[in-house]
Amino acid sequence: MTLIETVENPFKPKAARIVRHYDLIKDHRFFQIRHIDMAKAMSFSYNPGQFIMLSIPGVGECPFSISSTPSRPGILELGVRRVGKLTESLFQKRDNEVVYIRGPYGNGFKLDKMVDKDLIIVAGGLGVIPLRSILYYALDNRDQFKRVFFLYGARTPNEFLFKTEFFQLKNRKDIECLYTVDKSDAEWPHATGVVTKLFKNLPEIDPSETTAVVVGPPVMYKFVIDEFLKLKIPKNLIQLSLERRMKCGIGKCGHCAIEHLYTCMDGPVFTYWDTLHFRELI
Amino acid sequence: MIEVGNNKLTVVKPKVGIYGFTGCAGDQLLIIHTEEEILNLFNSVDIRSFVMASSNPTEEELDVAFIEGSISTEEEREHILKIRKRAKILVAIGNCAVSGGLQSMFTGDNTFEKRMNKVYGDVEFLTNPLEAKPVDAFVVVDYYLPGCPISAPQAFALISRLIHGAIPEPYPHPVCHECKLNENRCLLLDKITCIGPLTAGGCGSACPNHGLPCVGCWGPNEDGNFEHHLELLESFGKTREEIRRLVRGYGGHKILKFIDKGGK
Amino acid sequence: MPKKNEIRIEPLARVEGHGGIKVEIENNKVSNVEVQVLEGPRLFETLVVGKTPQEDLSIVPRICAICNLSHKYAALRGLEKAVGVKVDSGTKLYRQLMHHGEMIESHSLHIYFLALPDFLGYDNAVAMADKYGAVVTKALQLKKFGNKIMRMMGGRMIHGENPILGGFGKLPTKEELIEVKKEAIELLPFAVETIDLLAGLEIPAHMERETQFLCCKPPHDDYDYYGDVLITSDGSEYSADDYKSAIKERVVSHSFAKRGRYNNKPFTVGALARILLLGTRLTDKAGEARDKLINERWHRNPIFNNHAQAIEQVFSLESIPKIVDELLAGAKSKVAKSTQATGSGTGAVEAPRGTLIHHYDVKEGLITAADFITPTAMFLDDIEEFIRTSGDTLLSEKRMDNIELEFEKIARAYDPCISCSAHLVKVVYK
Amino acid sequence: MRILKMQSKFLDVFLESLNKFGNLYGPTYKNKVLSYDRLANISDLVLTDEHPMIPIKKLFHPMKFTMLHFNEMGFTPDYSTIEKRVILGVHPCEIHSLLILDSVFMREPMDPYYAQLRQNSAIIGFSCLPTENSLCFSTDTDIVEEGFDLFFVNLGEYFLVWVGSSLGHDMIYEREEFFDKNVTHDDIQEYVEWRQKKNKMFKKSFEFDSMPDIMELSYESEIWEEFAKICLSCGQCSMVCPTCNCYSVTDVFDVTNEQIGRRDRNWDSCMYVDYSLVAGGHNFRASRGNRLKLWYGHKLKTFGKDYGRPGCVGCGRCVDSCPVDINVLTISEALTTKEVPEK
Ligand SMILES: Cc1cc2nc3c(=O)[nH]c(=O)nc-3n(C[C@H](O)[C@H](O)[C@H](O)COP(=O)(O)OP(=O)(O)OC[C@H]3O[C@@H](n4cnc5c(N)ncnc54)[C@H](O)[C@@H]3O)c2cc1C
Ligand code: SF4
Ligand code: SF4
Ligand code: SF4
Repeated sequence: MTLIETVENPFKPKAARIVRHYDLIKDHRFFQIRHIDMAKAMSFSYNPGQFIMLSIPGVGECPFSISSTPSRPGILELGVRRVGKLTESLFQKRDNEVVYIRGPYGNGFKLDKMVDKDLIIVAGGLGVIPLRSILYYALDNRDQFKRVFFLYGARTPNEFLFKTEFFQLKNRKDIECLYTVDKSDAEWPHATGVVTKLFKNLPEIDPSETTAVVVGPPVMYKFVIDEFLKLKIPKNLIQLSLERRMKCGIGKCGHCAIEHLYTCMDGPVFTYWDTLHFRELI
Repeated sequence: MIEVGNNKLTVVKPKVGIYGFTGCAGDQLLIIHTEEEILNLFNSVDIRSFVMASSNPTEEELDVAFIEGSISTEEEREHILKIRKRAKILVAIGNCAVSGGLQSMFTGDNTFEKRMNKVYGDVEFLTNPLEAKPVDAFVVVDYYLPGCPISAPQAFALISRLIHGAIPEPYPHPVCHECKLNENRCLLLDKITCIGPLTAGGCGSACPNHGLPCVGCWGPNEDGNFEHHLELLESFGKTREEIRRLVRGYGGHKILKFIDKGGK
Repeated sequence: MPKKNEIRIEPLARVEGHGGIKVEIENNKVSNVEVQVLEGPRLFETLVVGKTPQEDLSIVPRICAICNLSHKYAALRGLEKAVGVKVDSGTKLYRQLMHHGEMIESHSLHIYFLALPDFLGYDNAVAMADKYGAVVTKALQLKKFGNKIMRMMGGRMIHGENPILGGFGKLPTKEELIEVKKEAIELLPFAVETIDLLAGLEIPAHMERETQFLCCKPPHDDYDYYGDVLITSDGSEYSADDYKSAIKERVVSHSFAKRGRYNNKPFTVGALARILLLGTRLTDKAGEARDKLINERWHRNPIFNNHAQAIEQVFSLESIPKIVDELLAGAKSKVAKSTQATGSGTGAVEAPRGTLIHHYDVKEGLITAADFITPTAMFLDDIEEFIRTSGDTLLSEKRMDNIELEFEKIARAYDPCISCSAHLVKVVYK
Repeated sequence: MRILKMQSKFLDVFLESLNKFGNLYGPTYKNKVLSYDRLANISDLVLTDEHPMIPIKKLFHPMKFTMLHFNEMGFTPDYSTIEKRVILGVHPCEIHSLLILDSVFMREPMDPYYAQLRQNSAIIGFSCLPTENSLCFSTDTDIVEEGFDLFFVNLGEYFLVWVGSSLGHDMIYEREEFFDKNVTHDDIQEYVEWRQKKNKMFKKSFEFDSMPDIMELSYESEIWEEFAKICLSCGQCSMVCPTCNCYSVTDVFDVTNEQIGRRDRNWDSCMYVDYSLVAGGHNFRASRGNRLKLWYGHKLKTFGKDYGRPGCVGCGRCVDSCPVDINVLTISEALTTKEVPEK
């Protein structure tokens, strides 16, 4: 066959090295990875809220949110929960071993709608992984945002991700961090209760000058969005990120379809207004 | 298990045992028969025990034990418990190991003693016969490779994953999937009692490829619509009893729960 | 002399199924031999009761994977008699073709992969590949060819459902048939070379003793693998329907395999029996192969079963082109319908390991009784006798070093199929 | 667009001559089922009004193929499925289905396998007359204006031949002597009559245009449950529907100790239980009812928003194939009348 490979094959993943990894909590691991091709590493640009497809040859390929911020280029950070085939193999990898990635994919948070406004970030459980990206993005570009609030709830202190990092953030003056766990223990220094309870600690909000993002387990969305609505934040300024099964990441394989939309291309970030039209939303 | 050296990534050969219990030995034979892969297999794993193909087994710690056949005697029960203790991963291969096989089709009918007597009369055996049961009736099974016999592509996809320390991929689709990919006309349209939709896929739709209805040898497709499929076949003029008989053939007692509950 | 009371060989390697051998020795003589079948009982004869003939046909091949098509063939012959199906000449030819495929597959597996490692001193055939690479490669090719025919006619490599009552679900294409013929012709020289390879082997004599033989007599004057008459080495003939007059069965406690006897004595079936009883009918290369290998020790020495199988490989490879030619000349094969719902029938064929009998009673479309006698069930008693003789000889000659291996070789020569034997007839013996 | 005329007697010779533009493919009988396949001889081509059971998508979005190979150095694409082809005997609805698949696979980032297969294949369309379950009149896909290189309309004695691309033009140019540039008024008249006759031959029809709204309004309808009860989840509907494009991806290691293997793509269906299953066991479409809603959403409603029209091209294959009569006809009828049609 004499066919010229003119097109770049978007399914072909590129090699990346695991630079560092450590356990966040049991079965949840943090990975720093970097493209082996340095040019690629430095030119890889993305938006908070986007994801990559990560391959382990022979095992498969899965989507993972980028947890680092584009404002700190070169290294990509992921937070991974061990749940199945690929994640199990990923947990067997050591520093310096190679994985393969392609992306970034998805739309990411709509930054243009967020600048010059107050930003409320609400994370539940694993949802903090993608939100960590927008969190640091906002902190690195602090002048682009007005007030920044970060609300994060986990089930127990032992399931609270990025504990050291986030506890240190509390000392910063340019961000208000509110943490809670559903069930606390003696050492837990912060609030106890579901994440919606933290809303009462927020100062006065001007809804026309505020945007909100929320990521968490499906059950959480309804309650958190109710709180945003109580604050009168416009529905199209509330952003959330959805998860669906994916095999390609680029709108071909069909698995992530929600009615006529593909989570991987039209999402994973949707505004609450978008989702109101879905009949299928859990 | 991965070793990096000379820039070549190779995995350490896993220690493997292949054991035959009560069955037709078809699954082991299928492995032996797969000429393209059998030499690769012998090269890439450390076969400690494969009595059907090789003498002088060493029975010690194993990374993977493949178990063929149902457990049908007291001695086999003891043997499987011992293998489980020394195997990190245990895989049930073939319908007999996965579902009990044809020999378990009467499970639940309490006819075993009678049938045993009918065939052998009153004889004391060296080891006590048991009514055939699948391997997971006695020990924890990590992975299943259904089929009567197993299919080579499925078997080697699973084995090669285990060699590389990866988790095998399940295939939870009915026979109809491959049947359509093989471009067969659906037999149900001609009112032929095919049980492909109730049967786990993986065989490559061996029967419908020959214009013959699926006999169900991969065991139940857990997502099957048992309730309606039975009704559909009844509308072709079969009695419910006939259909149950057909469906039970390879599912052993495992399938009963699907038929009776109308699915998972 | 080392005082050995008991020799145990368990598991018995390189046989199909789970078995073992126990030999007890008292006063330097073998006092008891047990070929143990440790595989559990599967009770096939009870499984098929209440089933339709077509259901039976997908159940019985599962008795044994190696001879799955022989079981199907025997069942077809029995059931078709019972429910009045008359198959046409094309179907008969296709069935013969299918059966040749199984013979080639089974014999080549046994000769090169299970038995030859013994003669050449290896644990398995893959270990043999270093030194005997060419033989192993060709042998794989031969086996693959057998598998290919089995897949083509059966529908898949093992337990194919394509052969059905009255005919086949799907017939091979003309191209496939031509391909098969071509390959048979190409492989024949290797099968002939194997004859020379075997001719050069030293065959031990320590187990030699006279025994009896039995096989099916073809309905024509040529060599073949089926027939409605059983013939024996004492010159008697029995109608297959009357198999019970010839073969008497008993149950022993050390085995879930029943034991067959003829004239109240053990007997041997299989390639060795066939060549001894029908070998003079062989012509061409197969005839030459027979003349080259056969000698008067064959009557007393089961190891020559390997040699007999090698002759049959040649015969099958020579027969396939002839069958293909007949089929291409236009032999018709349409699925024949049954003409009665009630009846009885016995089907006898020669499985690779020997005579295989399926008997059925069918009433109103459902099977009411079934009786299967497999080759392994027939020859297990004879294996025990040969091991006994061998043990006595070796003990008296003080050749105890490799005694287990010698016993194993005897068992392996028969290519016993333990799964086949682990279930049996409905007759009750007390 | 140019329209030419060709006498029927030249057809075989002309089609055979197209093999200089690529390997010839077209409908042919395989194991008694009509199937798109490589044609060894032009005499194997079967030009009929029936559609092959598996639609033309299989030639562009193969059922099963290796996308990438991998070893310790990384992944390399496998383009071995790609070849120059001329596909003969393609019916209008099939051409429409390709235009729909284009909007999935050719949108950025382009699927290089599909795109290259598309770029290397010529489409030689053929007119057909409605068969028992043809619905293309309802879906407005009974004629095509684009998406082919040549299109032959069979008027008995002769064919009218539409030239749809410059490649099509080159093909004609090769055997100019077969083609008559003078299409007369009578010929046009005959064509018009042929279309009128054809339009009257449709035995079945459904309200395609109003389906998006009906679907929207019927989301909560209990009708779906009625269908869910009988659906066998066999997935045949997805395999035979020319606009179903879902696939899954599987990695397979070679049987060695090295890091060598391949990444395969296989057709999948939203009717199967694992389609929307995510790690940890949550299944977004555990119920058959929800799976059916997604399927019929794509055929009768939601393609509308993104791709200009719903996915159904009226080929009637779901009507031919579903063993329990779930298809665009029965679904649309049930949603309109609120009753599941009797068999
Ligand atoms: C946009 C997006 C962002 C994500 N971000 C993260 C993250 O930051 N951290 C994290 O731990 N997990 C994340 N996930 C979930 C993660 O993709 C799954 O946990 C992962 O695919 C499980 O793969 P597995 O092979 O280990 O599990 P298995 O259960 O063995 O999965 C089998 C296959 O199903 C598919 N699959 C299963 N679950 C999911 C899922 N939830 N989403 C998509 N495909 C799935 C994959 O193709 C996978 O290979 C994200 C998912 C999406 C869609
Ligand atoms: S013939 Fe059987 S296996 Fe094939 S599609 Fe129909 S029901 Fe399914
Ligand atoms: S709708 Fe019909 S064809 Fe589709 S999965 Fe259900 S039963 Fe099968
Ligand atoms: S929905 Fe049915 S009629 Fe429409 S294109 Fe698909 S198979 Fe054809």
